[in-house]
Amino acid sequence: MDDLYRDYILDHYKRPRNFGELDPHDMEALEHNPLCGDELGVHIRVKDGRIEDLRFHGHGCAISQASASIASEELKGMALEQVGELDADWAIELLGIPVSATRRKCALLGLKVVKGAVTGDNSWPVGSG
Amino acid sequence: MDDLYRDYILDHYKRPRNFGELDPHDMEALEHNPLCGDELGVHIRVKDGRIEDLRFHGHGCAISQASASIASEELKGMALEQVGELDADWAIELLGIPVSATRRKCALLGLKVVKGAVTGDNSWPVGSG
Amino acid sequence: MKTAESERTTAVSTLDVRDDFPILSRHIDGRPLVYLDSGATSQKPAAVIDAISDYLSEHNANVHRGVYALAQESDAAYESARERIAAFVGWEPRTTIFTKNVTEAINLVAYAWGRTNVGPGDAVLTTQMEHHANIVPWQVLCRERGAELRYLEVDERGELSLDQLDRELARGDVKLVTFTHVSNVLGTILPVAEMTARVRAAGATSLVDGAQAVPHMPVNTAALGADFYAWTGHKALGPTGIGVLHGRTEILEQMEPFLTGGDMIASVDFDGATWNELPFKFEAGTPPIAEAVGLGAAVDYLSALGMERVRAHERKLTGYLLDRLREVPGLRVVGPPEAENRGGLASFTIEGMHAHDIAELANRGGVCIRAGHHCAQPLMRRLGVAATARASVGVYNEPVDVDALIDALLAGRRVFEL
Amino acid sequence: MKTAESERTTAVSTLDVRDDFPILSRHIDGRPLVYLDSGATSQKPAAVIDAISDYLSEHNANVHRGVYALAQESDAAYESARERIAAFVGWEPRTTIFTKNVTEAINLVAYAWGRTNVGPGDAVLTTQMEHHANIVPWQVLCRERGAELRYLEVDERGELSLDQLDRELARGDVKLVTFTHVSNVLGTILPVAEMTARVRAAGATSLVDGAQAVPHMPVNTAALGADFYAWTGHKALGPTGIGVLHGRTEILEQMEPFLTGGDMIASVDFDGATWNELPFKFEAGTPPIAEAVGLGAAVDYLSALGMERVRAHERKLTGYLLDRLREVPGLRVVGPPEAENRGGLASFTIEGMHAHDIAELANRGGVCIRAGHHCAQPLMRRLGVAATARASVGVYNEPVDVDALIDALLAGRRVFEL
Ligand SMILES: Cc1ncc(COP(=O)(O)O)c(C=O)c1O
Ligand SMILES: Cc1ncc(COP(=O)(O)O)c(C=O)c1O
Repeated sequence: MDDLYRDYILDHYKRPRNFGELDPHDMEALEHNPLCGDELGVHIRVKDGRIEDLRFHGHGCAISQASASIASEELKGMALEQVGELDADWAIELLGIPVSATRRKCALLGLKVVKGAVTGDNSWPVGSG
Repeated sequence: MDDLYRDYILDHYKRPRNFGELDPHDMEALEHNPLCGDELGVHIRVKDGRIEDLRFHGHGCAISQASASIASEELKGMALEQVGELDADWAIELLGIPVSATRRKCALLGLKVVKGAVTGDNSWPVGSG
Repeated sequence: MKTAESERTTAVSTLDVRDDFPILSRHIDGRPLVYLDSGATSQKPAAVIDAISDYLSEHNANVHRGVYALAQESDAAYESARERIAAFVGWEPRTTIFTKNVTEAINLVAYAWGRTNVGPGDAVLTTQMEHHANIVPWQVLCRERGAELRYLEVDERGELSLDQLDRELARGDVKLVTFTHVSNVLGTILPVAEMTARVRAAGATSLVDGAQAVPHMPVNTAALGADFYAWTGHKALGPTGIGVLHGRTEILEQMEPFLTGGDMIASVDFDGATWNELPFKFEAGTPPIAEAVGLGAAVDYLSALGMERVRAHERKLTGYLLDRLREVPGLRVVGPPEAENRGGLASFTIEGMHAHDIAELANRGGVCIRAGHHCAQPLMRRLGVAATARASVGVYNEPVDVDALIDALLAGRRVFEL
Repeated sequence: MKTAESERTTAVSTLDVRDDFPILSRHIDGRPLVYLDSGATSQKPAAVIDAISDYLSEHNANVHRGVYALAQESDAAYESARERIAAFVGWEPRTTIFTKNVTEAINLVAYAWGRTNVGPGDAVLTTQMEHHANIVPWQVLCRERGAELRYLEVDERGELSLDQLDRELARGDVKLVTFTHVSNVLGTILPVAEMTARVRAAGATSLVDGAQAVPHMPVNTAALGADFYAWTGHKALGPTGIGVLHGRTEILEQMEPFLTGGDMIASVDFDGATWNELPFKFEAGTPPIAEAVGLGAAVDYLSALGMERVRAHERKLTGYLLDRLREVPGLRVVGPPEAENRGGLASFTIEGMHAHDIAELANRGGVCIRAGHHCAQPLMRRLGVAATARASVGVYNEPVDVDALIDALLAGRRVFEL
């Protein structure tokens, strides 16, 4: 079996969870991967200081799409405060595959856009190298 | 004996002919050697379309000073038209020593300034490489 | 026993120069390296690597100022490189300026020519197929100077319309027309001489980005008729750190300098400075000496191969590449359909696979291809794609490299269960 | 049997690294090469030359965009070089920008910072001892922006007056103070930390030209406190084609880019572009990859020697040089009298011999020294000399090199019948 393109990665890529628009929403952001121009946006609905629901939209490679899709399941219900503290390791571990230095940005794009929407800070998540 | 610093070169360097000011004069020019910032100027007095008299002033290395000094003796009495046609070979031959590529500009500075004064064209003499 | 495939590949010529390129003997995960990314940067023959080492180990000194032997050798090496590099593309050394890459060469024109020649109400005309290096400097210039930046459109075949060029020029406000010689995404070879003739007739100035042309085909800049022609060393078998700008004497002489400092002055005093003669006026500071020596060796190498042969080889190889890519289900090539009209590259998409994943999976087969927007995001938008994968060839590629790519793409589709 | 001279020379330490530098085994007209022109450019150890060759033969690819193995190796090599180069002078990689030389680094600040921060009525303060690279860009900027360029004066000892700096800052119009760390003509080491503290207290910005400092002494840019610190690779045992600019994050983030094109953008569309993060925002186009690898190897080499040891060695050698130059009749050294206060160089004149002739005659003895204005014409004017000869040392020099210079100078005087 392929190291990177595991079954669950391809599954999340082909059938991404929580993708689409979410209207109305309370927070949103849109980011590019400067490497390839891939675009990923997010809509977030907030309730009691937590992410009640969220949807990603945009396009990207298997790594960035799967990473956003997998993260979306974890992010639902998470306290906004906690979102602000998520770092690169969190996203990489969640993804569960070895990611090369070049493709780290693909794997982190989803987290970047969510943190951008929630905290307004759209720098790359700490530890992106 | 030294190849470059022959007796007559050193003699012209130490006792340059036709150096100083010439007032009044009909033509003048001032040039720099961009390599070292050396400065050479000339005053020319004209009669009947010929250089009646000329004086160089400024400072420079043995090559540029000797070259100007030696040339000054040839230039006296020369028709202005002829001055306009002098090229790099003329000055190098007159100098009579092997001049490296780097020091060609030293050897040609005298001719450059004289041609500049006479023709208004202060580009490097043809063949300066 | 010959398979159908090997019969077909032997029908395509090779220049047989692989052994000149040390890197090509590398293996990636046990598979021989297949380099199909010359569009991004070329590999270097031993002749270039050795020329650099030799210069640094035997002759190294700063240029233009020293009277000792090493300095004279360095001067000679640097200026001889300039002469050979200029001659390689049919231009004069005195108006051949070394920059750090083609990006700096274009910026040089934007700053030093553009800021005095483009003003409010004027227009700069570029094309939708440009590399960012030939778009962003003009966006910046036009914003600063209150001018307008307009784009020639790319049609379905990946080509421009000369009629649109005529119409744009007829508007009378165009000061500069700047365009690529060969598109780094579409492969399109533009009709440079026809375009510069029209630009000149309209009284405008032309700049051609030759980054993807000079390494791959005979280029005679004098015949092409551009006012400025720029290219980059590292794509032409030379090292990084050097670009080339050819310009017309009259224009370069009227321009103010760009970068200022040592070597580009005639004299400096506390109140101001005067400028050195061409080309030095545009080469501030210690120039890329070892890099010029390396690029000099690169053009010598290419000249010895013969650029007509290089072009013939790459055209055939590109034809073979286009043919074989058609075998991959779901694959779509962008740009001109025939190899005749394109440089040695093909950009493509595969239904159901993102370009990044295509490149990642190609690497599993030891095959190096590029994926992304290729620094041409506006073109990507025009084409309606997010990214493409691109295979691009060089003198050292052979049909087996194309075969390896196709095998890797087919294997990649299987990984993606397509 | 020891002569007085050889006894004296053995008293001076050597780092004993000659054999690391291939060029030093060369002979000029049968005489061993004596290289005393490190102020113009340094020689390169085999470790640097090999690192470049190895990169080009084994790992070459373009950076920042490729997903294949070679591209990843190149990315890692380039960014690791940036980390080591930044660490070598105590700065952060993210705010360490590669340019083509220090001249471009200074121009970058003049264009990208200067054009927005210096306006009519403002002043830029530089010094009379600057290299043209740190004068002409400010002349151009001040002319364009209607600002005034003023100069801190050089006194008889070749030093500046901190009082004058205070007086200038008190005028309240100074936006930028820019000065060299070590003068390339006088050798003077400026009190950088004291100066930047005063500049900061006055609310102005500081730029330090470290071209002659970084290769020769421990430099901790963070402790020196400048807002910008620039230096150049080829003088620091590295190759041509690379310079370095360190800048403060807040300032770099507020600046517009300088050169624009590929790699420095976040996204581009037909109407405009947004910029990439630091340091990439200031690195347009293919960067000097092989050059960064080479400079990385150079700082590794210097770090292994230890910059404290390098400085101690060069200080002793410069003391010896100053002592022995006094033996030459008619010779006058410019700049600070003691080696303690100067970098590893001595500029001098000889009564009755022009500097060019001095250098030419030194070359007869196989000795490479520089002659001319050293790209510091304003300083030459201040010193009242047309040109000087300059001997400058590097890690590879030894007392015998100084002895060879003295012999050549004495022989030269005989040629000139002095
Ligand atoms: C003090 C100083 N600044 C600037 C420079 C210019 O360096 P580069 O030519 O590498 O830009 C030099 C060397 O020539 C120098 O000595
Ligand atoms: C058409 C074209 N123009 C410009 C460039 C930029 O070249 P460089 O990065 O060497 O400045 C490239 C390559 O990246 C290119 O393909």
